[in-house]
Amino acid sequence: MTDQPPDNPLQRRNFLKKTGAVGATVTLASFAGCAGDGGGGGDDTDTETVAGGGGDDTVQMEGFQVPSENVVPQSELDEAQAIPELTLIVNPPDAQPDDHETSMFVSEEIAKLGLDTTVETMTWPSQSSTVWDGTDWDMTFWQMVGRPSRLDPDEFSVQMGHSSFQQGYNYYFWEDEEYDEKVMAQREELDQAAREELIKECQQIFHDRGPSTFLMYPDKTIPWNSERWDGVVELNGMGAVNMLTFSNIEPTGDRTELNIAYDQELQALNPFDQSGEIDMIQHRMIWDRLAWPNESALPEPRLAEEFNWKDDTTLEVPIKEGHTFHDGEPVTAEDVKYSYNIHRDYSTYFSGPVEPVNEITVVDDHTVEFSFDYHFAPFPMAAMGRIAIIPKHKWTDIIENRMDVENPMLYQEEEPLGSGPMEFVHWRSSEEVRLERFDDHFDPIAYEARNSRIIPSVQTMLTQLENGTLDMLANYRGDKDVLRDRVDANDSLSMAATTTVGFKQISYNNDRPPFHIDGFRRAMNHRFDKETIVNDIYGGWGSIAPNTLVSSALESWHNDELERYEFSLQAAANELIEAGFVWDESDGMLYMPADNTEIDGDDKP
Amino acid sequence: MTLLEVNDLHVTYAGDPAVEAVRGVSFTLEEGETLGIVGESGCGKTTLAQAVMGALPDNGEITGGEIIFDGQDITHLSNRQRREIRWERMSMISQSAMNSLDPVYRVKDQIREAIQEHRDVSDAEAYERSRELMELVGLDPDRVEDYPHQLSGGMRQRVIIAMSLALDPDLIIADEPTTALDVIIQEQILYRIKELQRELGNSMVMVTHDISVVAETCDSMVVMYGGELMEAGNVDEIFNNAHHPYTLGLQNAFPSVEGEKRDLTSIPGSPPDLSEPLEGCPFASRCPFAAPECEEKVPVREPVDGHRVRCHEPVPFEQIRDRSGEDETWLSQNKV
Amino acid sequence: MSDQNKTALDSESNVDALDTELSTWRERQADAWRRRLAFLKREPMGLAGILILLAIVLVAIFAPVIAPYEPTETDYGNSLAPPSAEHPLGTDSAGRDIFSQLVFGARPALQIGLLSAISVAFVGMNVGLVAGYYGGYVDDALMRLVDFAYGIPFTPFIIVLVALWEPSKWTIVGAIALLLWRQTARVVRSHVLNLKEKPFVKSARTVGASDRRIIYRHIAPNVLPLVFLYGSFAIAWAILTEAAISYLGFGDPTAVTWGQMLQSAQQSQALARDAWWWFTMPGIAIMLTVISAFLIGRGYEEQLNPELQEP
Amino acid sequence: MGLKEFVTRRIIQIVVLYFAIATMLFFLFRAAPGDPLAAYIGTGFTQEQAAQIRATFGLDQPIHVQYWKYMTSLVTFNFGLSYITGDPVWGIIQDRIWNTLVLMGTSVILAYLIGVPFGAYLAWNRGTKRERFGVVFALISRSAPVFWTGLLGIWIFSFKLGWLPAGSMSQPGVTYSSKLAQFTSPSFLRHLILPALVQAFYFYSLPALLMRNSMLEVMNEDFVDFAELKGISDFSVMLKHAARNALLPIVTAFAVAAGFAVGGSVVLETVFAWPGLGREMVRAVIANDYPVAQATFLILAGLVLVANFLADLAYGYLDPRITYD
Amino acid sequence: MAITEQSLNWDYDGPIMEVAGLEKHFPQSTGIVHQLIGGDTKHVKAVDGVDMAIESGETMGLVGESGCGKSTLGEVLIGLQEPTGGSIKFLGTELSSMSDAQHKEFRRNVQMIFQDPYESLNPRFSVEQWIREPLEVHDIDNQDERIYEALERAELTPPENYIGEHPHELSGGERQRVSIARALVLEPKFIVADEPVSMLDVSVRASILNLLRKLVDELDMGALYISHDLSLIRQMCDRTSVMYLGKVVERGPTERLIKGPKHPYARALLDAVPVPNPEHNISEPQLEGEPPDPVDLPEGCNFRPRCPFAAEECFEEPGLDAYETADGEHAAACWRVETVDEM
Repeated sequence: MTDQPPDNPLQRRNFLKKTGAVGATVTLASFAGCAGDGGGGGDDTDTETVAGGGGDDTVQMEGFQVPSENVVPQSELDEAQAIPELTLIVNPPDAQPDDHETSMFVSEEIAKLGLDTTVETMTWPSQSSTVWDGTDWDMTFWQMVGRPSRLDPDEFSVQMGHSSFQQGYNYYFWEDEEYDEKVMAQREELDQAAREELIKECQQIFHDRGPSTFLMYPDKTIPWNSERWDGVVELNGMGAVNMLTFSNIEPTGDRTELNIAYDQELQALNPFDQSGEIDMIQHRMIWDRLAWPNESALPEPRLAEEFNWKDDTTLEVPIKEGHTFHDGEPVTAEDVKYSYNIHRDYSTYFSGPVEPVNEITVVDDHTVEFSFDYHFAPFPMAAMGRIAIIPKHKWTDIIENRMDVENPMLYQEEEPLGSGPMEFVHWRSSEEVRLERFDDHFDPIAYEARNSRIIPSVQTMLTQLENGTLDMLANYRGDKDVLRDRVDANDSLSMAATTTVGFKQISYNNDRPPFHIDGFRRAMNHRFDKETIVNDIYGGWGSIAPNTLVSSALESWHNDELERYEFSLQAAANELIEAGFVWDESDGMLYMPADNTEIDGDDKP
Repeated sequence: MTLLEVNDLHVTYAGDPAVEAVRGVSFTLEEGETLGIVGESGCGKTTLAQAVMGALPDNGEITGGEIIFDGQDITHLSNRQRREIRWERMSMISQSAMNSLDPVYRVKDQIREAIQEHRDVSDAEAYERSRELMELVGLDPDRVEDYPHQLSGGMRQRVIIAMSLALDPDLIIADEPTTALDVIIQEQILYRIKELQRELGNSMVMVTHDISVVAETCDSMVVMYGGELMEAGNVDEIFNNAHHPYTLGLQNAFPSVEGEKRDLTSIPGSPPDLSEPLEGCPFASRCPFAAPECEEKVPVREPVDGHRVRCHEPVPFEQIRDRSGEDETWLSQNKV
Repeated sequence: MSDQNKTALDSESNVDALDTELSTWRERQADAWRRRLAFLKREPMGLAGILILLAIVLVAIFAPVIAPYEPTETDYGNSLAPPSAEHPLGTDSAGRDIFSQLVFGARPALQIGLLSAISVAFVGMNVGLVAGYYGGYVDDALMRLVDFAYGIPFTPFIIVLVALWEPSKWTIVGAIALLLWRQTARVVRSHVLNLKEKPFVKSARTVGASDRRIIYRHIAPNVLPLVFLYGSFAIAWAILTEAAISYLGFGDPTAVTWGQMLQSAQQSQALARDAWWWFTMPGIAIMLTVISAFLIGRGYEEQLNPELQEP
Repeated sequence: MGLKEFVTRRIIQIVVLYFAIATMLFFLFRAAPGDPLAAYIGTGFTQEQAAQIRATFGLDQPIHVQYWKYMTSLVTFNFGLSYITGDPVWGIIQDRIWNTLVLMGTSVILAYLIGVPFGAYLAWNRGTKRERFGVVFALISRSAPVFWTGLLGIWIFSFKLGWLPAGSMSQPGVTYSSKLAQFTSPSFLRHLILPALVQAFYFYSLPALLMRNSMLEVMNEDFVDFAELKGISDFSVMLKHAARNALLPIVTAFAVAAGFAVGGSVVLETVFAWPGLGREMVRAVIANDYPVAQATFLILAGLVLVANFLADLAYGYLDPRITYD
Repeated sequence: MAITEQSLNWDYDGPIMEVAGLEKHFPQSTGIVHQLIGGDTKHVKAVDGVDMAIESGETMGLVGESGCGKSTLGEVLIGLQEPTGGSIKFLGTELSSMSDAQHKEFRRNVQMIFQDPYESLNPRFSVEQWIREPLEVHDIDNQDERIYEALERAELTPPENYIGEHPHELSGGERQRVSIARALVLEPKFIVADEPVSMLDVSVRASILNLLRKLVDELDMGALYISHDLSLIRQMCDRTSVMYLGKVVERGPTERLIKGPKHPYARALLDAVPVPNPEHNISEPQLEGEPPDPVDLPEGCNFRPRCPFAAEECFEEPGLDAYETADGEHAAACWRVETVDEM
């Protein structure tokens, strides 16, 4: 059953104004004879049972029914019960038109419950400062992108779910003791199946309590010139732009330089800083890691020969012998130790993953040993797959003599030096970064150079791909339908569309009434018409997400038994009724339960 | 020998409405002679001068009559033919001499430009000539290095005079050359012009509103009003034996520091609208002696040889001369 | 009027006299207007400008009547439809009617344009008047302020203001008002310097008129045409600026403005989709409005023909 | 007053102005709502780590200390570090300033080369149909937003015809020994054509319309009539007297044009993905990268002031009436 | 007009306008750097120590070349410019020490008529508005009557025909009459006329001069008439002062001065005036060149460098008392009057 008008829900809909309650006020339908009219229920709706109420004693609201005891006159309502206007924060439509569209749509659907809602657009920086650093917000649109490290569900599950990460990735102030226990338990679980089970249980808890509503796992669409290049690897959860692609790819003809487009400026070529999505591949081409993910997104030795867990808390890692940095100096265990220690000495993005490390010992020239405080299963992926191996001989000098900043993360080498399959040639800011093949690499690549072009305009990017200037678009952010049409029309082009581990969600400020009430959040979850959102607004470029942090791209980790919240006004109303919410008799506005207007820490059902 | 002969010249400015500024003026200028053209603003005297010089504004056109210069009809010359005569044979000191120098070039360059445009002389020669000319007009030759803004108004006027003499033209047209200057500078300039003319023997047309200037500098004169010639002749003759009420009115309106102080007369009313055709005497509407016949075409009479008057003489001219000296004569006319 | 044309009014027929006086007064008023508008006859470009602007104003006023759809009304089933009977100028990627958006876009465009023009004219005129009239330290101080405003790069300044504060058309108007008065002030000042030496101003001082009276009764009306001229240029600048700011992504994302339309066309790759109607139309609307302001300004300038520079 | 004193005075004035603008900018940014470092710190740092980063950027110091550091940076060019990349801001600017100057310089020069003769041509044909069309044409190019004509240009010349590159500054993968080598390479020039033309298409109308007005005014001056009187040919009169004098206000306008060109770089460079100051500033503002945004703004403002100064000097050179007081 | 307690001394029987040692020096603008390094500011001495007294009913002529300071003196007298030295007494009261009320009364009683009839009327005011303005400013009643009266006095009759006109609808002579009407509507006691007819056609000059002359007599005003042309001065003025480089160099009854100028400068000035008499051919000018820059004035007599009669004694600056007739009416600031007379 549906509670919408028969036509497409997105049709004949007005944008909500930026401020002021527009279109959100729900009027009561023929309210005069509340008791008498209520019996019949909605005329064209399949009558759904109203929780806690019989058919006789219900009031027909616009689109749903409510037991009459949940409809109270104004006089009985306490001011504290009033629900203020709820604001949904989203980036401006020019940045993410579909996200904005979705927010408008959802906001309107939520309003139908008797709420004042509004959508506020904020640029990403102000959104991040409002949401990340503040508590003064209601709902926010949010997205996370897929990165190699996120191929292990640990990062999202812990950082976005564990209560200790509030103010961090858990910016929506969610806490659940059971979840906390389980999510930490999976970290120490060695048995893969058991770990999968724990992760799935975590997902179930998250799903049921609904601190956030997941919309979709978006597809990553990567087009490339398949006439010229062979060997693009589509990596589940990551898409075609990944390390495997760039180490496998081979030119089919004379042109042996790969021109690849990015839409924004590289942030840095600094081995300790890879905050930008764009930097990632450059990075891995210049600096080797001990490990990297294989096609199943599991960590696989790279510079390391193998991972040798000597016991729960000791990992011995031998590295490849005879490998050198681009300047010809050998890569030694000392370099590895030095590289990891920097992240222990300074705060960097990877200080977290190396925190459990107790000590790093150089066993011999080509072996290091990590000892941990506790067993830390994600280490190979979260740390070894990410931390760049740097030449100690160069960086000791930099840190001791040349660095004029306090954190090496902020120091930009003139000529970045690593041991990866490619050497740095030039970086003309906002123009291009050029890397050339490092012939002495242990896993040599089949092409001579790679030019990363910075091209902010998607149209330009696309044209240059079509006319052969470019070989691949690393982060095409434009319209995917357009891309598909263009690729279809051009024989030399191919494209991959891969569901990623990233996601789009709308999060609630769990610390703020009325979102502190589970029933309210669950009711929110019933207001998402994900089919329409994913298929119509996002054009089907993504997978509908059940309420979980673990993408369906990660087949073994994803809990596919989660039941989706039904998109139904009545179902939402039922959650509210059950949680004790009431409606104002006169204007149909929703009020909080009289006894639950304050946050008291524990309000589990 | 006659240098310049203007016959029944008509000049019209196109526009809405069109204005016929000069309406059939004739005069001749003998070589070496100075002719004064006097009249009040809007009488067509400047247009007349510009027509002779071939320097009418773009919308001005000679619509009748002829101008014969040194035996050659120059009424309708092409631009190119004009340029050959201009400056070479006929030069002009314009009303706005103060602003006639290009502010961005030095004086020497502007004089040189005038010379080299017409004569094939070297820069050095032209420079020498410019210094000579400066001396001729009583300026320090070194000031050729100056920019116009570094010179005073009187000096600029002298530079213009120097330029007008650069090619030793036969005719110099001076259009109100001293209007914007005070009496002392005016005297200096006029004196210099006269002296040079006397030395070099050029002819000159002096256009001015000031009959005292004409009296002091000219041999013959033409009095204009409403685009038409009112009276013309030898300066002495006109001053002593004027026939036309307008000429007399003008003379009586002019103050003098000479002789006994006398009351001045004024001529009430305003000049005719030159955009409208006019049959009779243009001065009739302001003339205290006007009679009905003045509305009709007025022929030019020649009471004395060489003295031309365009007036019906509705009352005997002796009477006109006597009565025009009294202010009441003029004032009474207005109180019809 | 010449003296002989003036005859005494017949004192016996006072009523007639009054009538005549009234009718001559009316004629005179009509004459005055005819004179003021006469430049249009001589300046067909100015007339064209006025007609275009008038059309745009009418469109803005009657937008709800003219527009066949709500400008924000989406119809995903009918996105990127080329011009047709149903959608005269096609639709955008969300199926919104381009024509309706254009029609409603005229409102903010005119609001921004006119408000900017008024504020630029108001500030510029007063600064110019005060600086020019009082001279001395007042002048020095105000002119340094003008230099200051001239030293600030226009578009970047507006971007900074709009980005740091709320992206709305009011911020844009405010930002324009903060900077663009500089030119009006400079031009007005130089004219005031000239005017205040005119005998009629001295005459006003001689009769004991106050500074205020002299500035606003004697000088201001004589610089008003200039202010009007620069005001019309400010309309043009404001609309162009709003468009540029929106294009760069600093506009009010919820507003239906021409700049915002171009921005979303750009974001949605209208060109790559060959949706030329989406991309060209708002640009043409901007051009028409801007050019109407320029045409009026120029037509007027041709009449005034002072030594002017425009930005 | 001599030239020397005039120059000294103008330089003092410009420096004072520059510091005033810098001060305004400082307080503008400080008064802005929001935490500038949010974007940088956001991702999962502890409070201590965040504090450390704040200290790195000097944001832990009292406002007057920050102000002092900021003002000294105007002299030392030590504008601090980018909030986003952590790179020294001056390095970022150094890279881009030449790119901006070359693009803007080319387009402004082009605009003047086209606009001045065009304006003179219009003045000469005063009152004709040609003149009217010319003026309308100039007004049209003045009315079209630059980014719009730019995108249309890209659409036509790059997407449809494929003649010119659609953006950026050079072809992929070439290493240049110096900026000069890059700027003189054929590939660079090919990339320069479209943006420079688009900008010039907008800018030429300013000198053109001004020149027309100015010529018409000068043509009414007595000295032009007088030059004609002297028997000088029409063409010489136009060129030597009318055009030469008409150029004077155009020179002043050059400063205004340069100012607008510098400001307009934010739009043009964004359209054409030109790695210049303007685009960098837009990026920095969007990303709340305050140090970069402030520094680029200041450099742009500095360029505007320098352009004004040069125009003053040029005016004095061209007009002998200016005595530098 | 009502007389208040604070009002000016209307019973004063001395000259209506009296100045002594009047100075108006304009600082020449110098660069900021110049000032910083302590250079001294130079002054243009437009008016440099002028003594003059004008009686009610009398017209004083002020004659001199352009740039001699005569216009500045006129503007200083009616308070358009502040003097930098000396005293101005109106009805015996020092201008600088007047109370506000007195100052307002002073404003009402001194008026000026300007040279350029095309710029001395506000183009946007009708004749009526223009003449009404002074009445509004001084809050005077019976405005309509007074406007009519003023127009009639200025011989703009009948006034009805003129009150609605705007300046561009009037001829030059009519405009000048409007200016006169505006000046007269306040019934002033002192009036400055700065070359009021020099831009008018010859045929209307006389009527304006005659009108002014008549009004000065009728209204018993004091007047200062400024011109560079002695022939006009002669028609208008009872007494005349000749001004050169900021100083009065000769003063006397107009006819006497014209018949027998004493100062060489006055002689030159008179000689330069063209005469409408064909017998009188232009003669060699007595003065060459132009007055020097009034910043660096010559030592001694200002006129010395241009003076054809300059001698040793002229290095000492002569005062107006250097030559004075017995009756004291005619005086000249020249040491050599007698010598030159004899030559």
